[in-house]
Amino acid sequence: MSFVEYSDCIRDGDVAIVYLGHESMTPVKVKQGAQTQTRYGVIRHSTDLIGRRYGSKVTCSKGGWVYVLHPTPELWTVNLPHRTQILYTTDIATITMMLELKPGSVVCESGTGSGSLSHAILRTIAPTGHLHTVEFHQQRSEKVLEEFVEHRVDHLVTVRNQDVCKDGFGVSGVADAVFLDIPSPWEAIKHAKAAMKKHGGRVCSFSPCIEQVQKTCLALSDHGFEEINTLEVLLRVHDVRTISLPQPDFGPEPSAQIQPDSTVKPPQKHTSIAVKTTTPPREIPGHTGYLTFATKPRT
Amino acid sequence: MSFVEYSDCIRDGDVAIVYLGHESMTPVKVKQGAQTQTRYGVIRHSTDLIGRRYGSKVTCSKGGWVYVLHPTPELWTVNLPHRTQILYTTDIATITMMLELKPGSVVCESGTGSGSLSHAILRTIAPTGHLHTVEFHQQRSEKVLEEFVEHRVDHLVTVRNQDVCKDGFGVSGVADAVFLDIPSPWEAIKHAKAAMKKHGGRVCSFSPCIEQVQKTCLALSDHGFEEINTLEVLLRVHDVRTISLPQPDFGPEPSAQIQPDSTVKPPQKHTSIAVKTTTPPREIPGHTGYLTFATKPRT
Amino acid sequence: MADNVDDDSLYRIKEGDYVVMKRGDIFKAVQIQTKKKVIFEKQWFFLDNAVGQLYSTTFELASGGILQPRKPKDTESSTDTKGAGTDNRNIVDDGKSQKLTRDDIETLKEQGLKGQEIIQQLVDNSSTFKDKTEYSQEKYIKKKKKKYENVVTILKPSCRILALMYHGREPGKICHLRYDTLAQMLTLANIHASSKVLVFETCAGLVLGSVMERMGGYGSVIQMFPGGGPVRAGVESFGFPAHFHDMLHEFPICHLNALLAGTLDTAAKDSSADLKESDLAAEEKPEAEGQGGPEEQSMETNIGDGSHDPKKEEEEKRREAKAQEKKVKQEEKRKKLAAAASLLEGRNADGLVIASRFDPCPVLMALLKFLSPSRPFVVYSQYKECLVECYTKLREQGGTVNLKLTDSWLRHYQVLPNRTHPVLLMSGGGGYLLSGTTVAVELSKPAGSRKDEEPAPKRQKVTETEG
Amino acid sequence: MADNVDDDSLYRIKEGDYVVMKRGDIFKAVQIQTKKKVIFEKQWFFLDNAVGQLYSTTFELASGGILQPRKPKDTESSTDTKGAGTDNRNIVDDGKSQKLTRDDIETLKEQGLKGQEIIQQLVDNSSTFKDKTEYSQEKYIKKKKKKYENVVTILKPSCRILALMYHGREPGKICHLRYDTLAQMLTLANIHASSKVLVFETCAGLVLGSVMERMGGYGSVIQMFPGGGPVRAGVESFGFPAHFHDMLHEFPICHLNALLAGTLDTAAKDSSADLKESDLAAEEKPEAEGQGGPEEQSMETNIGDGSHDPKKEEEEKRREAKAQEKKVKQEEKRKKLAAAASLLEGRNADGLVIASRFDPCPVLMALLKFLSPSRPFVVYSQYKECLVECYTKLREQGGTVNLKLTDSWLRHYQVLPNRTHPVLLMSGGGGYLLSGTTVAVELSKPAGSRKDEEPAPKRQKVTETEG
Repeated sequence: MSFVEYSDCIRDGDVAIVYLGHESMTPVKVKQGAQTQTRYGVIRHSTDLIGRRYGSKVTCSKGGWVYVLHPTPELWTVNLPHRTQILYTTDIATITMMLELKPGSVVCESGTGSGSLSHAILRTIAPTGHLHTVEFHQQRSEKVLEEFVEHRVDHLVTVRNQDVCKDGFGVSGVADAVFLDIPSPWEAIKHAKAAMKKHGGRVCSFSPCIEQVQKTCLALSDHGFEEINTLEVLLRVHDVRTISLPQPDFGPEPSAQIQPDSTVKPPQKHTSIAVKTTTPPREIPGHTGYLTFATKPRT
Repeated sequence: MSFVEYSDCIRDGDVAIVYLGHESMTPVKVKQGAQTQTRYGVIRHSTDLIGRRYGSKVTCSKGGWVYVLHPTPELWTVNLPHRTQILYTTDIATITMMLELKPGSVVCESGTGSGSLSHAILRTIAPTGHLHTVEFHQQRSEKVLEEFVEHRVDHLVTVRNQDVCKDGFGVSGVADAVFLDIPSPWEAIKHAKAAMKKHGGRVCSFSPCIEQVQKTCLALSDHGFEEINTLEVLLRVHDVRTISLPQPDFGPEPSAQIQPDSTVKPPQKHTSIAVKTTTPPREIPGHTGYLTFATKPRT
Repeated sequence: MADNVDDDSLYRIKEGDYVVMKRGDIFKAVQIQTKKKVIFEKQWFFLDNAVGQLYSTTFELASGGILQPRKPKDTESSTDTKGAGTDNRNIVDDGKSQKLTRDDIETLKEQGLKGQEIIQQLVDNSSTFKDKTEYSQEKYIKKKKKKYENVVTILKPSCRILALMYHGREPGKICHLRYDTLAQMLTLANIHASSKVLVFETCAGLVLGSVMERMGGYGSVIQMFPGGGPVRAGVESFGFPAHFHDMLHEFPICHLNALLAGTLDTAAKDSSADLKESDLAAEEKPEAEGQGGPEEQSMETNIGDGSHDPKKEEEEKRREAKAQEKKVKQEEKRKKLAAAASLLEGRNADGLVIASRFDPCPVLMALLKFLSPSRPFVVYSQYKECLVECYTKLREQGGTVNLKLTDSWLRHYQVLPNRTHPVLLMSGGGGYLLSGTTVAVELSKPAGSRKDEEPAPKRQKVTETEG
Repeated sequence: MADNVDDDSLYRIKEGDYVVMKRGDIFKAVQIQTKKKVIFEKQWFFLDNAVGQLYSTTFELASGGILQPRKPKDTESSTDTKGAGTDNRNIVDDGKSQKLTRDDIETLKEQGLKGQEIIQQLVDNSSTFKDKTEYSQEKYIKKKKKKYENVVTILKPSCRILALMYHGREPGKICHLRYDTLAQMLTLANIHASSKVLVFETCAGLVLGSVMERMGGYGSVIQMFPGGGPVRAGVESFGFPAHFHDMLHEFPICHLNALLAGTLDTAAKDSSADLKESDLAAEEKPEAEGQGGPEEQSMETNIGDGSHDPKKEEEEKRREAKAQEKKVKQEEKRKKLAAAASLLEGRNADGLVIASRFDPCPVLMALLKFLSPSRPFVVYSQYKECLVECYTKLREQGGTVNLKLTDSWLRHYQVLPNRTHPVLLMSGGGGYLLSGTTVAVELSKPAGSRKDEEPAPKRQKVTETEG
């Protein structure tokens, strides 16, 4: 198992995702001899996990069963321990495409936060790219590095614990893309530019507030960035349902001779028809943040 | 005919809406002896319109036919001569409810513009309410008054040609609701407050840009308005269509004994199935403006 | 600004008034009754002290459930949160790991989220909650919530407030009709004074009340109702003046086929009593899936179980009295039915509004027949598929133009210096609308009225030729 | 910042390169061929002068269709529009009745609107157009448009640029798949290097190319294709290095049933030639509704009409040569087919991506069988109803978890001092996605593999009992 390459079977030291049911999962560090409590009972790693194929159904001690899934950055995003606000898959997907990430890309990121985006970046730039990620908060930067090791992606990433607005990314002229998710992105634009390849590249800034966007766009423009474009992308989930639609009762149908031209078919009393439809969740995310993209031209 | 009361039949002097086909209509001033050219030929008012029932099918000189509709504020909104940017029905509906308009309401509005909202307000506050509408631009204020007369709603409205930011609405302590659609709404908040009833009421400001909204919210707060709430409402149209979905050809089906458990039904070659669905228009309005509502407390 | 007594008298809360209580953006409708305990947001109190006060007054809750008008200057100020840091994701202190800002929370309240839901939001958005290291922010918020918990504002009801209230508290009762969708309906149907409007709804009376508010007591509204009787709890909450109810008529849809066929007999002749008895009996049935139904039934069962012989006579008397009462009621109903039927028989209504849990297609097809040509109609459904069917039927049938199937997208904003952004949660959907305008039905078409039926043989011949 | 020749050589435009031309936000893919006229936005020119220049260079069009690199300082500045009035609705001068601001127009361009469409927008948004009093703004805009019309930028292709290009120019060719939806697909399917991915698409190769870009030449992609042959115009436009094509395999879905039944014979033995001939002949058929189909047919007809006796011999020779050629091609095809079949037979693919104009349900059900357990799949459809059916089938059948039916809402913003607002037009919809993860199929279930078939009589008995 690694976050950048699939394995067929679960091995000692892997991180596996235990699927407990609809929208209920939990990550598990697989360890010979260890066991994990779930609502369906205990999972014994040595017998229930190690050597089994990813995707297998595992029966727990209480007789209930779970599926054990291979980790992916997307499963990690919905299961990781939150140490900060995190980026979710809808924004991550848009960022990945709009930054033109691919195997071999060199990327700078700040802040690292809980590593939600970092894992997705690493997946995309492996096996030949590199991620330079900067996190102001020492504890957090140590924790995320630990995770990178556990997830077997540490060879693809350098974690730096510094203030990106003051000290930049610690590299210059190497990045194809820069991503900013910090309170004052406009203060880091000059460092983003310095970190990027002479030939140019792409930059993205994520900000929840429009005032941050306004300042960032001005700074991007002042630093000669081009194709500045701000967008917002929201996910809409459609829950598939079959609903039962009661039919109205208009009373006894008059004989057909009176209204031969009626298009209304005789409604049967107290009947209902089934209709397959989708319904939205009652409440959905109305905002995550604005994504501002720009191109650094050749300098 | 009047914009605030239905009539059954078309009379001389009415304004009627000629429905030519899907999303194609045109307003016509009905006049004894006059005639109107359409793509289907001439409509002779004396014989084809006057005395006919609203909603009738009228055959034009070239043999084509049209429907003649009773005017409503909503039909007017999509058919009026644009002298300015106008408000559309989705925003108008939200404004009407959120300002708590009803028969008897006294409303102040600025600017009048092309009168799209004004007609909807008049419809709702008739027969006992009054609209005080202020338009900076003289020509426009004269034109809209002409229309109010033609539409038989002039007894419900006073048009003032002045600068609302400097001179206010020309009334004080009478309004239940105030609506602002001007470039600098924050400059008119004090006048809005002065125009409103002592007991209080509702105010709404429509602005396309967020900076206008920010300044307006600050001004509303500074003038003691409460329940300040900014929202955006967008209409989504769903075009009903039946689409033809080609079925894939997986080649000759192996005998049933080999895969009796397959859930895939044998696809018939080169066939397709019909599915009833809706599609969105390729492009839709992505923004009209932000609507900011607030309550004036008792003063 | 001296107090003007005449002016204010219009705005004073009176006993018996229907009012709406408000805290943050939680609303609850209630009637003012002295010495009656009300419960709002898990606190109980008496509204006695509200009587005589002005509408929109904010009260503080004192011990013993007593309301005390708050000093006008005591309104909450939001200046303390102005211009604070933009977000705290990269701040060193782990304690500030709550991603919801105070402003966000205030905005959640503005949206009508309940305190408990806000706490849930806080938990969901806390980066430390999972790690169980820190609850101080939450405690702070709970304190903040307390601040809201001891005040209540008494408002005069309105379509806006009641639509917000139902959507926030009991969306299931109004078929998840969102307030902005209701706003579209009232406008698309051109609801205004002095018109004749048909309403078919199972939205607790909210839609009917909103239509009545927009008509201001002028004109007539005919409520077409399914099942045992019209549901109007929502209409009461509007607190309309008595004369508003004069414009309200009702017609049970179980008589619709009879009305359309011309066989509905509403005259009060004894000779036809049998027929009408059965007709009216149909109305007595409780609504198929109504709230009242099951409760009523279980009560009857209890009475049955506990009956003794000595009480039989008394019971018989009661039954007779009941029967008499029933007769009077039925006579009233008969008159009402006759009045509504005569309003419908002209088939000249000015507008039609449908918003129900029933399949809208048969309802729309039946009720459209009662509209004049060139009049608007609007149908609400929680499900798009239902309206696609209506659309298709209408296109097949003719008689309507300007058909439009829509929904609306609604988002609220937090507007604060340096922290302006859309509210983090929005409604998933507000339901769908189909709107259109009636036009005259072609006389030569088979879909025309009874008068101009073509001779049957001729029509058959045409069919044969085409086949 | 001195020029580094080594560095730059990677970024120089070479003859034969696939590039994308850009003006405003209009894109067009083209191959660099010297002395070949290209047409872009109704202007023709030669790309000869682009050879040797760096990618992302902007050229000016000189007379005779000659490109001249623009001076780097000459980039368009938007400072002249900064901080202008917020809107001009209430300005006295009627001439300023255009509701679209210049910034709006620039933003429209940013969105990829064509000049003509922008003019249309201007007309639609002009308050005076209907009254025919004023065209000066429009003229101004036309001038502004001219400014864009004499420059062209040459870009290196990428998934982002090609997705924007197709969505803006030819959405019909890519089933109206919006770029952000494509982005979701690549992420939801966990596309990355060193995996084995199945792709079924009729999006001109855009989806296939995007998958290949994300795999960087590592791993394998098997294109499952319908009809006569895989459509890959879009893949070419990516301009991948040659070794990328080594990872690309193809398998015609008309052999899918045979492959699943284990009856597909891909060995090159003469004895089974008949069978394979017919198998391969199936591939030769033009795609049912493909663009090429009708044209080909009409050409054949023409030849038939115009044939003369003296030319018959020549024709026969040609036919023989063609037959020989065909044989060689078929042998190649057979080898390809064998290679793809052996990749599929392991039923251990790592990902599945479907985006086509075909009914997705049978395609999904068939192709899911080739995935390992615990692997992601994603299906795109322009129509939600198709994916509802897929969802229902999958829930019935089992073998998948985390099913999610979604679409996304995308809006661009104009960010300018004092005139920040969402762009006035947005895409109506970007299509729908169904995504999920495979899991191991229960061995005891009837939906399992062939091994555990229950005896037929027993099963029939159960059916009878139920009936």
